[in-house]
Amino acid sequence: MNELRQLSKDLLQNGTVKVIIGYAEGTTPGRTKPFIARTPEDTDKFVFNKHCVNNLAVYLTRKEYKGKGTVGIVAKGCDVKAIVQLVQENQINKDDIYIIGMNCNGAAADFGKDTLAVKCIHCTVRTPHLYHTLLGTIDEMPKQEDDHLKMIEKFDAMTSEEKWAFWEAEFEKCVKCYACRQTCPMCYCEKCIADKSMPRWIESSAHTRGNFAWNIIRAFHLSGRCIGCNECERACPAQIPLSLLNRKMGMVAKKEFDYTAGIALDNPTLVGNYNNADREDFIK
Amino acid sequence: MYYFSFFGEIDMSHTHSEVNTLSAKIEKLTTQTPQECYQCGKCSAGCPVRDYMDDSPNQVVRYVQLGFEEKALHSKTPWLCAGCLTCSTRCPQNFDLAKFMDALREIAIQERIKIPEADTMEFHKAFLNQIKKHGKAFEFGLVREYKLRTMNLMQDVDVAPEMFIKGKIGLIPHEVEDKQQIKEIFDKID
Amino acid sequence: MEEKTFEPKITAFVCNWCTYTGADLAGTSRLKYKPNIKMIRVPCTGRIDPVFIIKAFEKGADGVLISGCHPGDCHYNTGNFHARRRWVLFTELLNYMGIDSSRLFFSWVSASEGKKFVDVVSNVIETVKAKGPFQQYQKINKEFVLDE
Amino acid sequence: MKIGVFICYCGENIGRTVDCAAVAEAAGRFPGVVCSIDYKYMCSDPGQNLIKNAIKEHKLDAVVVGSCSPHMHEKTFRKACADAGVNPYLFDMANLREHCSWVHEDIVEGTKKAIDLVRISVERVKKNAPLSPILVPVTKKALVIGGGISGIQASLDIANAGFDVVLVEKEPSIGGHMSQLSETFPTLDCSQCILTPRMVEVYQHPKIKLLTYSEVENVEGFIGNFKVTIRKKARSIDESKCTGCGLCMQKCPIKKKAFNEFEEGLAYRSAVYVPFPQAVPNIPVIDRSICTYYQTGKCQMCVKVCGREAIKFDQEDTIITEDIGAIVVATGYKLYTIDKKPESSEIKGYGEYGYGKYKDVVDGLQFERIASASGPTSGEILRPSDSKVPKKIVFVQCVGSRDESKGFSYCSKICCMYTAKHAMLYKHKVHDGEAYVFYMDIRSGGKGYDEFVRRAIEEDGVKYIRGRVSRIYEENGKYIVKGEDTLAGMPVTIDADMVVLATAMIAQPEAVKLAQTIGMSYDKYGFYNEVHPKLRPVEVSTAGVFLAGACQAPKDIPESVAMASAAASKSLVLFGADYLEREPTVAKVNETICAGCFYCQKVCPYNAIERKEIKDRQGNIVKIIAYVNSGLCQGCGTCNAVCPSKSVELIGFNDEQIYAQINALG
Amino acid sequence: MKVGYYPGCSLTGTGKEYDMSLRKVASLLDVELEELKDWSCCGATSAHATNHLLSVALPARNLIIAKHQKLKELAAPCAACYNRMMVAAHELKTKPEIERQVSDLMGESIPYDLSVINIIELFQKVGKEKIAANVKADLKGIKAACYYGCLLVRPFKITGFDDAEQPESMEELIKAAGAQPVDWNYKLECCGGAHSIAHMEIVVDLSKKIIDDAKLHGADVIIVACPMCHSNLDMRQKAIKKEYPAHGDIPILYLSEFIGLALGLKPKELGLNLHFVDTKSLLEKAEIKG
Repeated sequence: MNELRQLSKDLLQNGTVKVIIGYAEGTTPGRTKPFIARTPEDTDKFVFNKHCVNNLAVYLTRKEYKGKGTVGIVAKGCDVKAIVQLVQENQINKDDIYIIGMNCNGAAADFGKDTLAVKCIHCTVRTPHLYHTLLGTIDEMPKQEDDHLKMIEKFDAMTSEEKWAFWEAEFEKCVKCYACRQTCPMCYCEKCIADKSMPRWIESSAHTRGNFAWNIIRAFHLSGRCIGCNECERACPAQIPLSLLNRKMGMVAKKEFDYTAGIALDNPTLVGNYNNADREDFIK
Repeated sequence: MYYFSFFGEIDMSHTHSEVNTLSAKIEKLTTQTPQECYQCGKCSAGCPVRDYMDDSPNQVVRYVQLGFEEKALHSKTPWLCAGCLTCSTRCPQNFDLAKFMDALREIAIQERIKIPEADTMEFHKAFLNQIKKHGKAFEFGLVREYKLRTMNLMQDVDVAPEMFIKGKIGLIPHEVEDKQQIKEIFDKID
Repeated sequence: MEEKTFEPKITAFVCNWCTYTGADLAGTSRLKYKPNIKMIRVPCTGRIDPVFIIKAFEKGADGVLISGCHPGDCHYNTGNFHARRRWVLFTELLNYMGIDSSRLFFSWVSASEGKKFVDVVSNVIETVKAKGPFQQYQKINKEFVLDE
Repeated sequence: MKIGVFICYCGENIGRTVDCAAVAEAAGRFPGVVCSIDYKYMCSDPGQNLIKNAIKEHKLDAVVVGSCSPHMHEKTFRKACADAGVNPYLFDMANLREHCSWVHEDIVEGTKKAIDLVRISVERVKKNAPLSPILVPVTKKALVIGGGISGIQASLDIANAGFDVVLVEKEPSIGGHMSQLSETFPTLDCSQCILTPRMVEVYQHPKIKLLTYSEVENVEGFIGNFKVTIRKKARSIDESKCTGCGLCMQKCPIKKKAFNEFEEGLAYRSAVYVPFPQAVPNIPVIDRSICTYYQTGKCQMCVKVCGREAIKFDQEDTIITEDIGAIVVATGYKLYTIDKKPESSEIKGYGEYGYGKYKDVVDGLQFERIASASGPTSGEILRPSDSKVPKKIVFVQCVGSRDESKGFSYCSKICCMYTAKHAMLYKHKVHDGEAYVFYMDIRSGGKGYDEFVRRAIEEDGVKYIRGRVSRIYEENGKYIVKGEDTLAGMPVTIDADMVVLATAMIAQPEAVKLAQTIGMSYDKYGFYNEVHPKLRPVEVSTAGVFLAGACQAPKDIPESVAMASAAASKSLVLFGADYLEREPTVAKVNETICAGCFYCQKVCPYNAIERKEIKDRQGNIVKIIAYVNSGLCQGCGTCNAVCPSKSVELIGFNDEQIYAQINALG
Repeated sequence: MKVGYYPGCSLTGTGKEYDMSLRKVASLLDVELEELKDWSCCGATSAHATNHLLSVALPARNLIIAKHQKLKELAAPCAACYNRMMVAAHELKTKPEIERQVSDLMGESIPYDLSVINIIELFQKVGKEKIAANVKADLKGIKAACYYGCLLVRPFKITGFDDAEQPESMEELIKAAGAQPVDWNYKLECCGGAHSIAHMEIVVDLSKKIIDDAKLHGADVIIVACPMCHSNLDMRQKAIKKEYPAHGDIPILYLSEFIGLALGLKPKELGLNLHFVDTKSLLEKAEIKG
């Protein structure tokens, strides 16, 4: 923690960065919240612990930082995936960011819980795959069954009626608050297709049909792009299990095209590229 | 056309039109269609045993292409093929002629065609018999069996004695312990 | 509505250069197929966005057909390749959502394949007819209309 | 919006299975439709007048015609609308014939569907916007890449029509392969005698800017408006001063260090050299890789002898940029070599023919040089190893060509002819010699071609053997050629003094690189693809670029020349107008909402999407967004589909129009 | 270095000197040859000439034994065995149908990670340098014609060994052994192989052509890597003489024998005395005491 504060202080002092996006103590002790350090003094507030589950990359595309000098960011492997994807999609310039990579021993599913967050169970980047400085150590991470994966497999086995029934029930709860969109580092569109009225592809009213349209299109727009931080699911007030959707699409991308989002800067994006040998058995 | 000259013009009434043609059978065995061959003759040009054959290798393919199955199956050529793979290596069409010849022989045997090159066939029979019996080729037994099969009793009398002296041909076969397994392999396949 | 009188509504999105022309050929050669299908012409299959398909279902289509040039024949060289990759993702997604993707059909039909076009269309119509109306969607469609 | 609907019977064609009156009647009740008329033949003059009058009478803003396929009469009706003052893009067509009446039998069903189709069109046309064709200016200057016979022909044709031409050749001289040839089939006239005048004409033509020893580095822009970057490699000679006296070459001490490319390795050349005596321009080049000065800093013999101080050791490459309207690609071919290749190379050699280790086993071009009066043997047929006259010579056709195992399944087309020519030339020069030709098929289609081959066989007594050669090896100074006569059905072995292999014509090694710079598609062999194999044989998928000669596929001289003139005339068609009219159905970016993810750029087949920086008042970049170059955009709309926020839309097929159509089905 | 060893039938009979010499040379170059337990015949020409499935099944049995002995590499000095094993392995890899049939037959799966190597590859693994370093006898004066026969490099698509038309790898080894390889034309021509017994006349003619070309290019000895080639070229010289009285003998040595000589092994240890053609001429030229 001190090395983090010290480093951040130096970075701000020697002007390497303008601001640093990190975590600070939350209002309830133990909890953490995103925190922007603008002065060397601010950096004393920085903390990093198993409650730092948020994906701070989402701030990088905000107007107030974009193209306003180098931004430092405290990033776990999963956050770095988001950063990589954002660089690939021209949302941030890799020279305008300074990544303070954090070795990560897993984040808690929720405050007070000891169970790991889903994204951590199958994490492959506990040591970030891209960083300017690497801090922290890799310790033993509690082993935990990947029940989430089991759910997906179970789900795959269901009939389409059952699946439909499930999602219908889930999407009925959706109130179109778009919190999912808000917290998603990949949802940086200036005007979301859901807000367009000419034409209105996605009905605005919170109604099963529109909700279906919204969630299908969102999942589709994220397929091959979602880096699985699950912020959408955490943010959803209706507790719709969006991770089921996004992780599944991630698995599809892997299975069909051997593609994983956010892994390498030079890795061509899934959509926007093609291969002559892409599957077409479903085309008559 | 020249290679049918010895019995006049090509009479297409000899040919088969149904699906189970020799060509089709060979394709099934070798996963390559004889129609791939465009008759350039490079195979025959490079064939070391060409001089001993009655039909040139590419002619045999031609028979199959045109459906002259009898001629193909009764040709000596497949039985004289030494399997040296020169043709397969050089074929501009990547057509594996050696494989084609193997298939032709296999079919001839299955269909109980009278083998035009009896001796070769007898040799193969004798050889496989040895393996079936002992699991290893037992040269003395092989030669003995072959001679009995073909009655070429005088062959190799000049070298044979020396072989014994040099101990190159033992009178007792080296044998595989698990003969049963070998036998099963043969029985199951036959 | 009962099965026997049920006539499926099929919406098709076809590319201007291959399939639309192929359909023209089917016409000029006076081939016959059932009128259940209505085509919307787009320049290239690459232009087709999944929202089209969803909207078609929302507007009561029982089946959707998407058809364009064979790989390599694309008038714009690569449009259909990009499309094909997105379709893989989209059909997988629909399946996972329980939206019966077997109501969604894809085909390559070139400008010279009038016959194939007819076969494809007839097959689509028959398949969907056998499946019956797209109840799931019609349910949420109905609810929607009531609420509005 | 006032819409007029016009339903055509097409005589019986639509009328039989569609109740056109009923359709018109129903359409009349669609919102926005102010007049709906049915008529026997809408495409006829009276039919069109009907539309024009209705437009005036009802002050129509938009028109829908229900008749045949738009591929049939869209243009016709658009024109009619324009004539009557309605923007031609405020028009839509319902395909009631090909897609309805002809394919359905039941008139009730047919009519129902027809009404739907018309409704779709009406709803769509409501969302149409008035458009006018895009006008792009044309730079009336052509770039010709490649100075072989094709490039020369194309350049001359364009220049003689009065337009500027920039001719770029990568070698020090123009002339290409034709200049290496001895005599040409089927007339046996001397190649250089007919070529050299053309080369000189190019050199002296006021409209042709000749850039030899130069290469095209980059091509930007689009039809009528290319920006081309050319690298002019340093000759180390001041072209303005050099008189081409050749003293430097005579005095150059480096004589045997480099093989003479023009002589196909059958002779050496000095470090300062012109490729061949008739070279155009007749200005030498210094080969820096072997010149003593560049190696050791000493010698400078050439400097001493050059009276004009033309030697410029410190000369550097120069970069030239040109504004170009049309590009003719005439980069030609390369000859397949049987040499063993490093693992990396795609090309497999011919081990059975000795991987080129036998000096007297030569290829077609080498024999051209041997037979050429200006060649290393001044036309005498001598074998390279010991300069003896070969008494027995074997020609082998289809070496590489039609050889899948070596990677080239195609026929090189010209070998049958030039081999017959070679054999003939040999027989004419070595009367007591024997010439054998191994062939698979003789492909001599063309005026006087087959007669030519027959002459070789019947008059000159060349022996043709139908079969491929399996192996060639050296034994006691003879070359043992093992072949098969598949006609006689027997093996043939020839102890030859010399063997000539008719090796395949293959694409230039840099062909693919150039294709990518210009944006041409190419086949798996590296030959450039024409747009349509029959109807558009000299155009490529990138508008404004044309093909000439063997860079498209193996060709002989007459074909190459014909194709060159075709490419030239295509360019001239382009230069005929000051502006190009292009369909306005192109993509357009909504700059306020584009987030600049550039997925559109990734999927665009035409590199039509460019980057545009949006700056604030202080001038620092707020965001970088996509911008569509409407000159390049061909309107496929793939960008529109991948854009998550639909910030880029395809005019004429935008989301609103398609939405309206889908909606109309509900 | 430890390598699996599949001698093959001939090396227990007509080719026993090949086996002897190879084992001796191997131990000198500290290569441990682990023989397959209870190996059986590969089926040779007869199997693939008459029954495709059999021609895969017989090698498969040995591949499986190799699997049980946990071998990663299996050296098959007999070119024919090497060839059959390579082809069988290839068939099994590329044709699921065959794979199924054979593994049913064997009652277990066939290993994929096993690589079969021929004798040249074996020596390449040892390394030219190592051979050169251990050379005792001076063979500088010896001109050797390296004879590959048909089965070492073909079918090239499957063996992928050296070059399909102009192989050089054996020459490299001969150089390492201190002798000079000759450049000749028949290094890949077939000797008639399996016809040795049924069609001796063919073998006689083909072998003669090969021997003559070797002599023409000044060879003192022909080096082979296959017992069939050896018996055809060595044993059949008697018959050749009968046909062509002018014929003069030339010794035929196995690669292992030749390298053995270079490494200073006694001719007897290498089994040179078991040849039909006397190797004296060669030994004298190399000044090696018998």
